[in-house]
Amino acid sequence: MLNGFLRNSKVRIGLGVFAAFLLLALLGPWFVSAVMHTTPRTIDYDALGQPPSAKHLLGTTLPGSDVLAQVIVGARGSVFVGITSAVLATVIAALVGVPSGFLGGRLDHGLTAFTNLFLTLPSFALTLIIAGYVQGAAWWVIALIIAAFEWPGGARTLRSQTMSLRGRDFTVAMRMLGESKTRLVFAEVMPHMTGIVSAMFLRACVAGVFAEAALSFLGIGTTGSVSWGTIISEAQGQSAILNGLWWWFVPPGLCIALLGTATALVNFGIDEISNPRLSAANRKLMKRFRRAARTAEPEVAR
Amino acid sequence: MNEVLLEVDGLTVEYLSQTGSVKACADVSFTLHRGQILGVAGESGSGKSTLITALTRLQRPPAVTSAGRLVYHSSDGDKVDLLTLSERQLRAYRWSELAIVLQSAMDCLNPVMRLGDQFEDVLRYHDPQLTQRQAWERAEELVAMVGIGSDRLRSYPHELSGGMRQRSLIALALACDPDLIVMDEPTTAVDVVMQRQILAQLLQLQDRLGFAVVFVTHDLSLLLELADQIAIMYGGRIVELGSAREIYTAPKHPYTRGLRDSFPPLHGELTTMRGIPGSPPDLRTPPSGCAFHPRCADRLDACDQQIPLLRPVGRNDVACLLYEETP
Amino acid sequence: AVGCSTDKGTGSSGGTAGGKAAVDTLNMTASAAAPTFVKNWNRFSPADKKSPATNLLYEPLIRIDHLAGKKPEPWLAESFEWSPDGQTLTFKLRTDVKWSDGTPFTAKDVKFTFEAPKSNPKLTQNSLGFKTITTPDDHTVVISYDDVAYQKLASYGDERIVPQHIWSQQNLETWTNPEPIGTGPAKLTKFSPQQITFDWRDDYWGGKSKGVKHINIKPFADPQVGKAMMLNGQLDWSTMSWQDADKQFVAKNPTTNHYWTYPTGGDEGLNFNVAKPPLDDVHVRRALYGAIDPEKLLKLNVTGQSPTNATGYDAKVYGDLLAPEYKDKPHTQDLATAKAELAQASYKLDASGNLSKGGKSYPLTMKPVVEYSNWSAWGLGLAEQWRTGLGLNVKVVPTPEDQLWGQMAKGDYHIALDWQAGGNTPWAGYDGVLNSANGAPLGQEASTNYTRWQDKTTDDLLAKWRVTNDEAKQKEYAAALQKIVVDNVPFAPLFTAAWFIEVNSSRWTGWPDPASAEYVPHSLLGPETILTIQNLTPTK
Amino acid sequence: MTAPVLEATNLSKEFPVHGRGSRGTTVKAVQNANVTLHKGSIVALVGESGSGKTTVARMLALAYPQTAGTIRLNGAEVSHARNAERSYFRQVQLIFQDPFASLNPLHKVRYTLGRALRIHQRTLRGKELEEQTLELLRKVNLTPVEQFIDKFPHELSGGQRQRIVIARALAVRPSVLLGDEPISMLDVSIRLDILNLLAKLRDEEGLALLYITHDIASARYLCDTIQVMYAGQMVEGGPRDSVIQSPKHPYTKLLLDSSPDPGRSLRSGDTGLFDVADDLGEPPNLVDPPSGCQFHPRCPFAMDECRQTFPERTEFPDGQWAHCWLHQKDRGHVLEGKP
Amino acid sequence: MPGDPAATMLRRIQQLTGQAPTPDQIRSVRLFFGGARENLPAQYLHYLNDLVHFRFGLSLSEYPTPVSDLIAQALPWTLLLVGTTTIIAWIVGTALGAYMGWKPGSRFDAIFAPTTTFLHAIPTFWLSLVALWAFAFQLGWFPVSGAYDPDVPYQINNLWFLLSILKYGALPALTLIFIGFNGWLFTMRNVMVTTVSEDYVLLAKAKGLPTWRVLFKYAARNALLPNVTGLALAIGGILGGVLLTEVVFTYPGLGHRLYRATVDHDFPVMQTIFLLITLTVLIANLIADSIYVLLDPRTRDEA
Ligand SMILES: Nc1ncnc2c1ncn2[C@@H]1O[C@H](COP(=O)(O)OP(=O)(O)OP(=O)(O)O)[C@@H](O)[C@H]1O
Ligand SMILES: Nc1ncnc2c1ncn2[C@@H]1O[C@H](COP(=O)(O)OP(=O)(O)OP(=O)(O)O)[C@@H](O)[C@H]1O
Ligand SMILES: [Mg+2]
Ligand SMILES: [Mg+2]
Repeated sequence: MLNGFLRNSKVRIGLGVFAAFLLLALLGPWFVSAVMHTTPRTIDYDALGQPPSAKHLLGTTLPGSDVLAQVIVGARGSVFVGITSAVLATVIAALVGVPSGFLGGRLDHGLTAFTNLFLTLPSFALTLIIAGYVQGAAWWVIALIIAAFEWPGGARTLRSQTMSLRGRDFTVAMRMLGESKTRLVFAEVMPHMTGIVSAMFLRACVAGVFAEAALSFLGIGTTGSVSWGTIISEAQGQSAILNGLWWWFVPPGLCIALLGTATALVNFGIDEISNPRLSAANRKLMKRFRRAARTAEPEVAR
Repeated sequence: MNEVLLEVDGLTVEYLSQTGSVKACADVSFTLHRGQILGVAGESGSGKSTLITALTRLQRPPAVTSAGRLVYHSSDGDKVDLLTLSERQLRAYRWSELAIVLQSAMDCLNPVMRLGDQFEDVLRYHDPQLTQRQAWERAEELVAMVGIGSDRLRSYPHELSGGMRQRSLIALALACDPDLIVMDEPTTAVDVVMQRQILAQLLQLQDRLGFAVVFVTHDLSLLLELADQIAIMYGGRIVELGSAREIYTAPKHPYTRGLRDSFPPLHGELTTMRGIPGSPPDLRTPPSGCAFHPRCADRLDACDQQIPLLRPVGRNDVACLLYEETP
Repeated sequence: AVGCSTDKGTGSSGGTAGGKAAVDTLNMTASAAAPTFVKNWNRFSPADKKSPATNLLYEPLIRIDHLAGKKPEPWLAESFEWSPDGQTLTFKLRTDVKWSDGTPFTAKDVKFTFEAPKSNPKLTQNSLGFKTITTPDDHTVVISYDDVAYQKLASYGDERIVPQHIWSQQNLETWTNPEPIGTGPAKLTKFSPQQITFDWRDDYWGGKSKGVKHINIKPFADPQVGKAMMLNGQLDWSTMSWQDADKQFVAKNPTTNHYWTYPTGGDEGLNFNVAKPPLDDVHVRRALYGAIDPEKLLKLNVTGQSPTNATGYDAKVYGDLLAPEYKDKPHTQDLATAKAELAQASYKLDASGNLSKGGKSYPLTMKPVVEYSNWSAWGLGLAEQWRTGLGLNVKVVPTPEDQLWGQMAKGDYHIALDWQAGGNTPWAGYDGVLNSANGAPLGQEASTNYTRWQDKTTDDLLAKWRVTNDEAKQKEYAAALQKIVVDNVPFAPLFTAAWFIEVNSSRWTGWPDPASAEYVPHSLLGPETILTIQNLTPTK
Repeated sequence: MTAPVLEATNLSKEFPVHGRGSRGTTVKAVQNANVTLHKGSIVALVGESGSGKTTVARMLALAYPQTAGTIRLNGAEVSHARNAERSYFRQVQLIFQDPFASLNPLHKVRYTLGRALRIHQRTLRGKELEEQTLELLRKVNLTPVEQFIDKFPHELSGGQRQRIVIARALAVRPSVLLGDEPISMLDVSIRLDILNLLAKLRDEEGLALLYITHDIASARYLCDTIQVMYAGQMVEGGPRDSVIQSPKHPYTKLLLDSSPDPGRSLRSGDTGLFDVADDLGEPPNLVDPPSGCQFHPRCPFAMDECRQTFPERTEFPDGQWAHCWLHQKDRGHVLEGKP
Repeated sequence: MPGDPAATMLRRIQQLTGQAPTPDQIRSVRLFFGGARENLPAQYLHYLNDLVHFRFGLSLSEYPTPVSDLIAQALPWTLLLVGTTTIIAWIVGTALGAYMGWKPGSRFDAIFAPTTTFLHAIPTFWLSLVALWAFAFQLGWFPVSGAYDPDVPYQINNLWFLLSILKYGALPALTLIFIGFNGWLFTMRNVMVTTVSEDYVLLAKAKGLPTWRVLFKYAARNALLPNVTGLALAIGGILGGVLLTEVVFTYPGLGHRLYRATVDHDFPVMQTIFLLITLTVLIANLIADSIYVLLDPRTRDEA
């Protein structure tokens, strides 16, 4: 299964890019200080708001900071918020969805109602409001807030998955052998959800990065630290757009888009594995198909 | 009766994949006469559905018909190789000459269209002169033929029972008075009692309207009662072709024999039966030579090298090396 | 695509003879950043400052001359006079003033306006602090105080008078005053959320305008948008701090594009929380201040401001009041002295760049307002100067403005960027930041003295200054206070606080420029705003 | 005759119907069904789709509680308490229809069988566990055993998987196996192998077996006793040969007549399967079933009584029995003539 | 305490005038906002009661403007902008998706699929910024802010006014459509791919029906279901949906209003908008359910 998973080129590319960003988040600050010998806040008075050059590969901000250094260090801010919120959201989703789906009954009713309540709440608006309320909070608070509105969709998916897995013959069969509930959940049901959970996790991760960027852009996210969102926000605040300092706000946005694309790819790959009809749409295969159909023609026409 | 309707010659269908291709139908040849019922029997994965979709040119990627001819003899004496026609040209043959009934009726009816509309749709397309009213009346006539009340035309597919759906599909196939109806396991989804009713009606209609049928099923015992001719498929090839009686009483191919003996009798003496050991081949990694040789009790040395060809043996056509050498 | 603002049948152009519309409309901004306007001209609501162009509708009794030491000048009041004991103030009102609905303006209106907040604590309170108001006749207002109240006079420049005959009918708590009637030259003619049009009143007491017939007030939520509107001529007049305006704006068309800064009197600088170690040590404060190079900081954010002297008072605005030793001496970096000061301090630098004493480390933070991008940039620049100059580590924590406000009030900060020495009189400028009465112990909310400077001498000097009308004495007290500030550095003035003004004079001329101005052409300064508009003439 | 191992009397099951405007209505899936399983014998349960066969099996497997009736294991009434269930499962095991779905694709054969063994023999470890696992595989004829123990389900063919499923059920050494259409998903040519395996288990292990199918021919091949269900009711039962040779219920007869029988046209006198095409309509809707005998709307011999009350059980020699008014009214002979 | 409307207000005053507020001013503003916030639970109950009776109270940051006025001013713009863009994006996305799903693996599909994946991953606010920079600031093709030309009469029956709405809305709308259609495209494509391999589509082809008829009446008609309910839900999300875009383009809609209320800690406005959004989402859910029932006969009479 894992093999098939990795054989899918979309998954491979997606995971590759994702891993690259993860690496950037981990090693970025070290790289900036050890290799680039600078910090994202170092001021180069000789290059204030300069376009990309050999000295500053992505140019500088108006107050003379190196954009590349900011983008690299910003990866940590963004990705960490993304991952933390995703971990939290996934854990909450699992804690709510799995018992709800597996145990059913009144517990299920309660948890489902709770989930639905969160699902109908307009999440970004509420995130904004709450984040606005605790303005200038630490990054993990932001992650927590984002997670608080990220989990319900996952909980619902996990619940329905668990419900279907609970009723699947192999689970029923193990139950009828006398297997305990815990073991049923962890050995029979959960392993089947790794795909879904990891897809969910990735999605939540990107949603977290998006939300963090959006909040930072509105000046409501974490303050003081550097993240892709704050870079864009600072650029916007210092009229980078009016003054055409595109190198300031374009790179962080591209990074977000790239990360988003990567996870989308992984998710598409997972979709394709679970629904092979989607992967019939393989371009190489289509080419071969057309060629085969063409070569068949003369024979057929005989 | 002996007029030829369809000649299938060397039909080969492959499923392409990134890792290679699967020959799900290899070198299939037979001749179908007007008004004849040809049964095709075979186990799961033997290529029956593939054959059906290839016959009707309905196969979807990654399936490709890579070789063969499909010569259709129109009632006016024209012969045409269906495989050389463009989609547009083919449309002239579809439904008015060549109709199809598929296995799962629920999936074959558009769930969001009323039954009557689905009749009207095809009727009015093939006969643009038809008014809506006339089309509706014709639809009522058609469903009445299979024992469904005309009020049912207003229903959506999900409001019909399985048997009704299956019968309305047969009625739908008759809409444009085709000369050939191909059927892919049309009754596997219904009960034996319903199956009996449906097939009885089919036989009556066939008697009356004279269309030919290619009937595909994995239930050989059913075919033995239904078909005039039976083709046995194994691993994508026809391994034996003959009349129903001959196949039942004197099967030549070891597989046919094994298959016949896989159905315990309903009457008569009960003996311990063995079925066929092993399991059907995976066509992605087909055995060399005769696809049946790994399971064959009468295997010869050459069986794993040589693909036997279909040739007349007695009254049947058989593809088996056992009969190659015999004079 | 813009510019062509007067066609399309708007009617505002009047005659369009000769194809080109005659210029009679001034486009300006006049409120806080907002994408749209609402009709809200209730000046007793706390949101008053957001009301678009109230200062063109309602006028105060006196005008403060912001260019000359904040001297009060007559406006709606013809004259004003203190009783010899400094406890009674008498205004003689102009007799030719009419509300825009034709009703004459009288002392009743003044009395109503000043007394209204007293009846309802929810209305915005004024800072007049009087005991009683009497109106001996329709054009005299007598205001009496319990105490000597010279310093209160300037506050009358902020209190705009409203018509008693209309406002007394309304519930001032919930009324939005959608159809404002004022004494000012402006009369509301058109309202849409994205533009408000006022017409210059024909019967305005101050007389006709030289050319402006209509005033369009335009909103913008984002400074970038405002700048773009200035650049393409959609706006004639605006008030934004424009980073690098010389390059980004003026240079684009030097003949028409102007960017001016006018000093407000005070400064932008650092509040040191003197109640919190290690800033309780004056040497630390001096070292920190001495290590700062304001010129260099300004490079990070070219706003047109300039470094100011160590007193916080602007030399131009408070010319005479400023002691000669500080005049024309903008603060400059003096690393040697700064280092020497640090060496004298009771706190020592440890290896990690923090100050420590008795084995305890006192890491410093500095908080700029996160919303003001220039302050954030300066914050980072400051940290760098301290690091490179003194080897001192100061962590920069940009903080949302409302939080920083609360933190400063409670004393939960070390160093913060803020305004100091501002206010409508020089006395008020110092009183606010230095008077211990305006402060509070750590953890309690101080009203304006966030540095928590507590000094008997300072308090005494402020008290004496407050009750004297004698200019020589005032100068003396001011000088003494300046010395206290410079020596003790409770706050560190960096730049002159300024009004930022940009003008696109392609359609209108007659703008006062800093060299020759008699009033500040800022759109929120009431009488000065009116004067500015009144004297504009269309460009030929 | 020995005492029955598993005995269910008057089992009924009603499922609540969900959906709009259907509050309180139920599907009467099974009504008053009796099943008796003896050691070393196989009972076949035949009937068309939806007749309630699976429901009976699942009630017997305690997958859900019966609405009415009792289940006795070795004479003791069975409760649904958690511990009681556990010991019940040690005796009674269910084999599912779909061998593809009833094995967890993520677990190797070793795990699946190992778990099954260890659930009831908690101390089983290492070599012994391995030995017992291999023994199980041997029992279901999956040889060479070493080759199969480390395979994933997807590496096995359908027949092999079904053997693993059976092996897993055998792991707890049950006395009763409930097979719910255990061969219907398998390829035609390998079905007999599984049937033969079940027969072997009956003979060698002395298992009691319930074999559920809709294919009456395979039922005849395997079982000792046949019971026929229609729309939730048991309509006929008895020794295999009597039921097939002389069905006593019109539905049984219809089922037999409808089943394909290649020999039929060869036997003189027998009518071909498709000679008659009378429309018999559809099985009833179980939410709102017909009154009386559920078969009456489709029965050519329906009488007034049939429409009112469900007939009592009529016993015949050899232990054959049926619920049909024809016998109650002594009109059983009409079944002999052509319907 | 974080999130203090009084502090925000005071800071605004200071920023605006460049002068520190006087102690008296501070006291009055504090008193005002403090007064409005004493005894929170009771206040809140009172407030909820008002909400139930559609009395939304007065805005704090625009005091004493009624919240309902502010919302009435903002709501039409959001409805207009997001409503039209959602529908256009839906139509474009669904149509393209249907076409791609009809022939998966075609050249069109192969080029579009990765492109849309990327587009879909772009944060809208960032693309809005880039669009603003390129098309409004650099090229000057579009206005940089606002919803209409303030120099034309503010009358709905004025052609110039309507045209200016088009001109001012174009850039935000195009951005929203450009990002928005991708989501629809993907669901439509994937559902379509699945639907196309359904037997009833195969049968429709076998019936000899022309391609377009099979595509529309059989394949697309069925594949549309998720997208239609999705549309209903999206329309429910309209009010809260494009806050960031509105902020970037300073488009005076509800999202912008909510943003400003958040920044100003204008609780009555925040709560009312939030209530409004929640209500529309709930209503949209109901509508989506009924649409589904309408479109899919299978769900009509489950009973
Ligand atoms: N889309 C596909 N891609 C690749 N291989 C396929 C595809 N569809 C069918 N095959 C292969 O083609 C072979 C024949 O399949 P086909 O569906 O024709 O069998 P069948 O005889 O109809 O079986 P069944 O009785 O299960 O319907 C199978 O071995 C299968 O693996
Ligand atoms: N969980 C359930 N909820 C509601 N109705 C059910 C449930 N399970 C079964 N039924 C209904 O009970 C009736 C009997 O179903 P059951 O599955 O027992 O039939 P069966 O004889 O096994 O049919 P098949 O041959 O198709 O497997 C059917 O009408 C079915 O719809
Ligand atoms: Mg098939
Ligand atoms: Mg069943």
